[in-house]
Amino acid sequence: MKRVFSSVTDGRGFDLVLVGVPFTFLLALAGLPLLYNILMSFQEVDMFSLASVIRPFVGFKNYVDLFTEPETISILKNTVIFVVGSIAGQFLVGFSLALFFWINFPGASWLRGLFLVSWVMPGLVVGAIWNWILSGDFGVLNFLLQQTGLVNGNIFWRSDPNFSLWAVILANIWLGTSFNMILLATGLAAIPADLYEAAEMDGANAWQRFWTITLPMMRSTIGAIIALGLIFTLQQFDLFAAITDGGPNNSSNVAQYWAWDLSFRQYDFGKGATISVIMTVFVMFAATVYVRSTRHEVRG
Amino acid sequence: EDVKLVLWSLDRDIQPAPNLIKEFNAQNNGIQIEYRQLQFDDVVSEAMRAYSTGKAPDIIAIDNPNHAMFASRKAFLDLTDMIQQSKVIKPENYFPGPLKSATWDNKYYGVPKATNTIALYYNKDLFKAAGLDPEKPPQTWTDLVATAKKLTNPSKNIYGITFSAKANEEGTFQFLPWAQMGGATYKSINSEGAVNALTVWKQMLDEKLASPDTLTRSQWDSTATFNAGNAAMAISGPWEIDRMLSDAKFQWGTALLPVPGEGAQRSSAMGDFNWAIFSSTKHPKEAFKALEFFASKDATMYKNFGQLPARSDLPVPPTGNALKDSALATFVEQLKYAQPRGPSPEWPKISKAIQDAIQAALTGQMAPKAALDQAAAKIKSIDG
Amino acid sequence: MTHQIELSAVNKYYGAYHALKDIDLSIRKGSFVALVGPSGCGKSTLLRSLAGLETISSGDLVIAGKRMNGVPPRKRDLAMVFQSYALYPHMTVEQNLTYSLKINGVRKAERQRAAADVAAITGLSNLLHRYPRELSGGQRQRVAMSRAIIRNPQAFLFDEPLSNLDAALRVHMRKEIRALHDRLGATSVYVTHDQVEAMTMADHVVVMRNGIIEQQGKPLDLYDRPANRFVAGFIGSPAMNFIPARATPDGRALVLDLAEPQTVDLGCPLPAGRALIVGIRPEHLTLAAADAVGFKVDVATVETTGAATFITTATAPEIVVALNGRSVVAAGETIRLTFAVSNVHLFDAATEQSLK
Amino acid sequence: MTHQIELSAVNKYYGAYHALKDIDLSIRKGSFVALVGPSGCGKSTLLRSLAGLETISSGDLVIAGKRMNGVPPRKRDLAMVFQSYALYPHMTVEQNLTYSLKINGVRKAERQRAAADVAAITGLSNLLHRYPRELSGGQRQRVAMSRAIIRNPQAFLFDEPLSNLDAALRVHMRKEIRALHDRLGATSVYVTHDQVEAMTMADHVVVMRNGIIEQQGKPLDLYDRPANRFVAGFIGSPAMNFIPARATPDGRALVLDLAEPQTVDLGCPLPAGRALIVGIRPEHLTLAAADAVGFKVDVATVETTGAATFITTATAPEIVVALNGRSVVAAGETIRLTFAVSNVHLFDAATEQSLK
Amino acid sequence: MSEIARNRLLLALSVVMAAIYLFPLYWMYLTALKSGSEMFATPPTFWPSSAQWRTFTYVWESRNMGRYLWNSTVIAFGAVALIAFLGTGCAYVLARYRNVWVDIGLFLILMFQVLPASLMITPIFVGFSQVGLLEYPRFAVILAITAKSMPFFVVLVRATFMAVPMELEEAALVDGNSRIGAFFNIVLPLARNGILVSAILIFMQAFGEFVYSKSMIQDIQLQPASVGLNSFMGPNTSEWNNIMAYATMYVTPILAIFVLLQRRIVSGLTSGALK
Ligand SMILES: Nc1ncnc2c1ncn2[C@@H]1O[C@H](COP(=O)(O)OP(=O)(O)OP(=O)(O)O)[C@@H](O)[C@H]1O
Ligand SMILES: Nc1ncnc2c1ncn2[C@@H]1O[C@H](COP(=O)(O)OP(=O)(O)OP(=O)(O)O)[C@@H](O)[C@H]1O
Ligand SMILES: [Mg+2]
Ligand SMILES: [Mg+2]
Repeated sequence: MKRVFSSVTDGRGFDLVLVGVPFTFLLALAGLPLLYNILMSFQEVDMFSLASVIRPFVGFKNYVDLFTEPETISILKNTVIFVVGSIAGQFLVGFSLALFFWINFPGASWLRGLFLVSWVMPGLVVGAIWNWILSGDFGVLNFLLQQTGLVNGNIFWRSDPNFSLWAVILANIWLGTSFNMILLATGLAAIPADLYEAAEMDGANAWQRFWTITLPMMRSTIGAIIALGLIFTLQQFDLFAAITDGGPNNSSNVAQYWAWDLSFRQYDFGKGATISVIMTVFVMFAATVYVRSTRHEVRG
Repeated sequence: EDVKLVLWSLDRDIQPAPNLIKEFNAQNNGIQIEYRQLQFDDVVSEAMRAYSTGKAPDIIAIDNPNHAMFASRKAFLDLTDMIQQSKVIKPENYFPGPLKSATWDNKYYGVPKATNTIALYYNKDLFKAAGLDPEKPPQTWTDLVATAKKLTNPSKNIYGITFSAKANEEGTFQFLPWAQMGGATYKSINSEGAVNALTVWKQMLDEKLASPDTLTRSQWDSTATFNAGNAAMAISGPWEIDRMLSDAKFQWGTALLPVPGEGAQRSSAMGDFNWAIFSSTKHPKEAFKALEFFASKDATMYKNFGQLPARSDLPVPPTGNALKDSALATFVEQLKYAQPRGPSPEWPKISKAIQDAIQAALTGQMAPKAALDQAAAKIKSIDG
Repeated sequence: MTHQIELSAVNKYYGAYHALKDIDLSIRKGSFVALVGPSGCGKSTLLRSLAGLETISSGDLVIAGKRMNGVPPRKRDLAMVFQSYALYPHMTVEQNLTYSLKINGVRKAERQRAAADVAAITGLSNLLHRYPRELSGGQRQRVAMSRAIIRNPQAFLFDEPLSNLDAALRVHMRKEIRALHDRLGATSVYVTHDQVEAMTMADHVVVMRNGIIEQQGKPLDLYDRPANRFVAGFIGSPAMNFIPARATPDGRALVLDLAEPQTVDLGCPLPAGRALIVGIRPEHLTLAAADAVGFKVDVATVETTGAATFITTATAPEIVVALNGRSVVAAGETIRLTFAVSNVHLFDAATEQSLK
Repeated sequence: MTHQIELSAVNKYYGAYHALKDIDLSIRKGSFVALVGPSGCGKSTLLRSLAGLETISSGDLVIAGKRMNGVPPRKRDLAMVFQSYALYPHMTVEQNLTYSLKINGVRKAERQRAAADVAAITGLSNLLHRYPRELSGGQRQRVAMSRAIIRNPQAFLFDEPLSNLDAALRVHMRKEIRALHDRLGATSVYVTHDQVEAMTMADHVVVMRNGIIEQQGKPLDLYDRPANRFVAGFIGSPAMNFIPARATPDGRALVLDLAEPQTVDLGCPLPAGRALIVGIRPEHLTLAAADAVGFKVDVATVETTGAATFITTATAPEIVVALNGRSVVAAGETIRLTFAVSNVHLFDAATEQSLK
Repeated sequence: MSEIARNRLLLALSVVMAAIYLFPLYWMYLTALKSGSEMFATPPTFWPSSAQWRTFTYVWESRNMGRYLWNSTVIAFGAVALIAFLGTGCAYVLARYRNVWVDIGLFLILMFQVLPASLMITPIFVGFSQVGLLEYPRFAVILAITAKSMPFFVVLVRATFMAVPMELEEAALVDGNSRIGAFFNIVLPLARNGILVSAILIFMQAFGEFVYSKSMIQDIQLQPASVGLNSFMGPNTSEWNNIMAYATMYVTPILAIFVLLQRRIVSGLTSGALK
């Protein structure tokens, strides 16, 4: 007993307790639901059997059915575009802002705080406002574009199949900016100043310092942000519901919205779960990349 | 010890359920009802989840196209016998459409709670400005298109008409009456009349008589553009009346939905909820008593809550506001032709097939006929 | 331009703390300047100001004839060894070394050659692919050093570059640095706490205290003719002994204020009756035969490094004597010390300025 | 228990790198051990293993009679000065100093008093409320030092604690550390690159190279009787001169392998014809009168620190001569060097082991 | 360019950027003051024709917002506390070592949050109902939020711990600290930037959490503000001005608090620590 106690205060036991408890918690509350979902994708599920684990087993039928639907491929393609476009946009905008506010000028830290807005606003409100901003007839985006003479007819961001997905991406970039910005700002703050001094002595200009010091030193932060950004983007569906409803004609439909639509509008839980499993595989790939990237992190 | 019942609905504080419950509980007749408010999107999934974990409420208000899904699985209690013996609830007092939506296999699995439908609103000022007779709204589809063309004025940001072809149940709700007026049903969604209907819709979008955003805008948001004076006509339901009275700064009127041609059969969509009792209830009698109480209040439904009872035996009392009364008259008339969606336990999937067809045709990615053919095939495979 | 670097009336404040006080300093092109002074006197601050890493609060900094106050470090063409090393933790040793070359667009093959050359000098050849966190303290310092000397800058700034190296390596590096300096004809400013380094490497030594320059000059000038008591005590190790004394009223002799006052005749006129401080270096004191001239002291401790022996006396203030080789003197003995009059330094007791 | 710390067959690997190789070491209670060796030889690793910060890969570590391999650092009751200082950046100097006291439940007033006392010794009194980032390099090192000596532990581990201090302060701190050590009767292990520190402070010196202990013993023993060429060269500064030589076939005399071979008679029998290395310390070489016995060399450079002069010869290998005071010898001259036979060290050319 | 001019320029630039970025917030405030259909007017109006201040009092009173906000606060604090309690240590361990187990741990952590709340709710609801947790609905929601957001917290805070030099912890151990003591006294304070920011993000997220609350908290007395907000949405009605007024009262205070809090992100917490 004493040995166990002393291991907990001083040795490996401390580490084991620190990871053990949360992992047990997560296994129960997040791991089991994940398994439940995977299981459902191989079963036929209806309202009566939601609560039971034993349900008619259908093998890969849900998967096969899904891939015979004509829209599947285009939806998966949309998903990739959505994820890549959103993450790239959020990251670039967020990083630019973080760098900008990293410059020390009076008011910088206050103004930086305002960029948290997109994280606080309720999804319902955000959706409604973007719905309005992106409206074809009276939206402010068209209004501004026309006032500045950039376009001369209204662009129907939401209803033109060529634009609808990008409209949601635009809104999602706005939404993700705060998260990226504030975390990248924290990461920047943690880089020791003397590295920049050394780099400056070595003749590196601001641009070179950014590429050779800032970026590699922030590797662990950037890795975490992109990994999490990916997951958030893959869960985003408020915006789809508010702005395009996946339309027109599925041109802005993505896997997560489709999964939600199948599960909660068409009550086809099996297929909904199947899509989420496909997405899980996608994330698994990304998670592996992230975990591998942590090998090159710099320990302080 | 009082019997405790749980009731779920999406009614807010100014809507019937919570208020009726208050009244009911105040009677102190040994039954107390506990209320929970749900969101529109969640009613079915919450109910399913609760039902499958044995935590279903006793009574629920369910959207009429979803009724069959529960009824067909016997998740709802068969009320046929109780209704037969009831002095308050009499099937013959109800509009046939709403009643049909609560019926499955010729048995009653619920009672219509309220009803609504869609009709045409139009802006009389804009009619006048376009040289049209404000008292002669369009009667037929061709009429409608021609009128819309005249009313459309891009320089003033005015569209001829607004409606919703959104990729959700609202799109189906708006399109189905058109298809049905053309003689189609959901089982024959690719029949000629439906194709015509879709072709007319497509024409209105292609010619920019309606905003391209019709494809992604809900009925409520669409009608808001009408209220703001940016659309000359709107297709929507009675729920708009109050907002229109306060927001619309112009003269407006209502009319029945135009028909395909002179004298053609009318049809309309039917909305709103039904009462149902879960088959898992431990107190079926008490629950039915509550339904009887609610039905007994149908007469004041409009006055108190602005909703139309699904009853053909109750006149809608005048409100004192002429504009409102005339609009209501239109809707009550339109209700006579209202048909339920389905009923089918697979309605959500059927509806999805219809939405897909509408969107595919309106975005020009498929011809109306081809799109509806595809939908028909899908519906066939779903409906068996 | 003979003066490569000129500072005039430079001040630096850290908040309220006045770290550099009216520094005037001219550094000739190609010279090797050692900057010495007690811990915290402002050496690093001065170096960092030269490099442009600190903005000076007032005064002018001129490099090669151009006023440089606001010029960013990278435009000054200086190489610096940081006291804290400031190695790039995410780069291998080789990448650390070649970073500046890479920035300047030197080709890869050439960079690698340069790194190999420098690593051979600093003994890092086997460690080129390690990361800084996998190095010992001295190895890190050598990386910091190598990173500076791989370049051919106009001037080098060294901030205690050898403090964590062993004696042999230090001797070796000293030679290499000086050779490099001579080869490139660069100007070097070198902060060190090591007396031998300062005296043997530098052409010019600057002694600082509390943010001001106390004295500067050729190394041996400072050793032989310190301007004041502080410099006298600071240059030379072990430090000079200071004994309070008073000139006799006739100015002929000196009375040392030891436990028992001892009179010494310096054979030169002294300011009559004045309070003085006598300074004499440990290496200039020798053991005298019992009857020779000198003064008597009791021995407190005897330490030896093998090559030298340090005797500390039991007087107040204590006196240190440095003798060659081993000595037979033991603690507790009484010995007689003597010295050459020419090796005595006299300071005014009040101002502490040299009287010579 | 006479041995406070005992290491037997201790090995430490960093991944594939073998940092400590079969270390056997016994440290007597109350002794002051200096750990010296070239940069990267494993001194810090050994110290960190003692402290419990590195888990040793094999072998036994016994402290005060108890096997301590797996015991956490805080149960070892050691104080350590880190080579990298490891100051708590979010605490003021005072908080840094008193942190260990606070953990042990010492009262606030008492902690402050202790901090004031230590700060007075290390000259930090004015800086108690500064944060580490506001200190100079030497001041940081003094904080690191003070943080260790504020406690009364069983043993002190010092990892180059004075490397960044100026000479005067270093002398002062040396005394204080030794006095503290004696007062507490604690055991100290002291890593240093400073010869004087190692020789004057320690009772026992351990010389390491490449993860092994080359020799250990009393300071003067190492100076006088180095076991091999490495130790001979490492102890003493400037380092011992090594001249390849060969005994004459009759074993009577030695032929030094300089530019022109020179024969020296040591007056003792030598292994006939064997290849040898002659070691002689710079301070043991003296200038001989032109006609005295000795050998002739050309002078390459002459450096002086004021107190001493170092002459480097133009021979291969070069020979360094350390002379007292200033010398008149100039570069380019030819001089004769002589030495006492008793000061010569002989090493086998192949094994490099001492022949004495 | 002088220092002052530079600062002014930067300030002006950042105000412009903030103005663009904050437009949706402005629009929320604006819509709250507009009448229902004015939002859809062409061309858009950037100032309310007649400000409807009454909307705010109406919304506050009719929805009993005080109670909603209190519940949101309880849930958000509960979730943040639990997440910080469980997640900080976990992140620390995952940052401290570099081996296969850590790889596996990180991988799992990411996989644990792959499902959106809408898909997690069914199994969690089923599970909670079986163990009776639904009797304590706010606690149940806290647990669910914790499971959902902890991975996020762990991954981010881990990145922060990476920047804390191991040597400082070692120094604390030698100074006589236990691992726990060193963790709390040395490591945590130095990682506070990242922990603070992650906690802020989590708090905001939990404060607006909607999916779990609406399903698990059936008693209106216990529902959070996010659920209350949706009560303005009907099948065929959306009271945008009320929704925006509600959202305004709901968002503005937390935003203000966190604008203040995040200022504590200061640079270089560890400077001066190591040679
Ligand atoms: N994490 C590590 N990975 C690999 N090698 C390491 C690591 N840490 C130290 N070493 C190596 O172990 C050897 C011993 O290191 P240590 O720090 O003990 O040297 P040291 O004797 O203290 O040197 P110095 O005087 O330079 O401080 C060095 O060669 C070093 O490069
Ligand atoms: N950021 C700061 N804030 C306040 N005082 C500072 C700051 N940085 C340095 N100082 C003080 O300025 C003085 C000069 O510091 P500097 O680093 O130049 O000393 P130094 O001569 O290099 O000393 P060392 O030999 O110990 O490195 C010191 O007393 C130091 O405490
Ligand atoms: Mg310094
Ligand atoms: Mg070391």
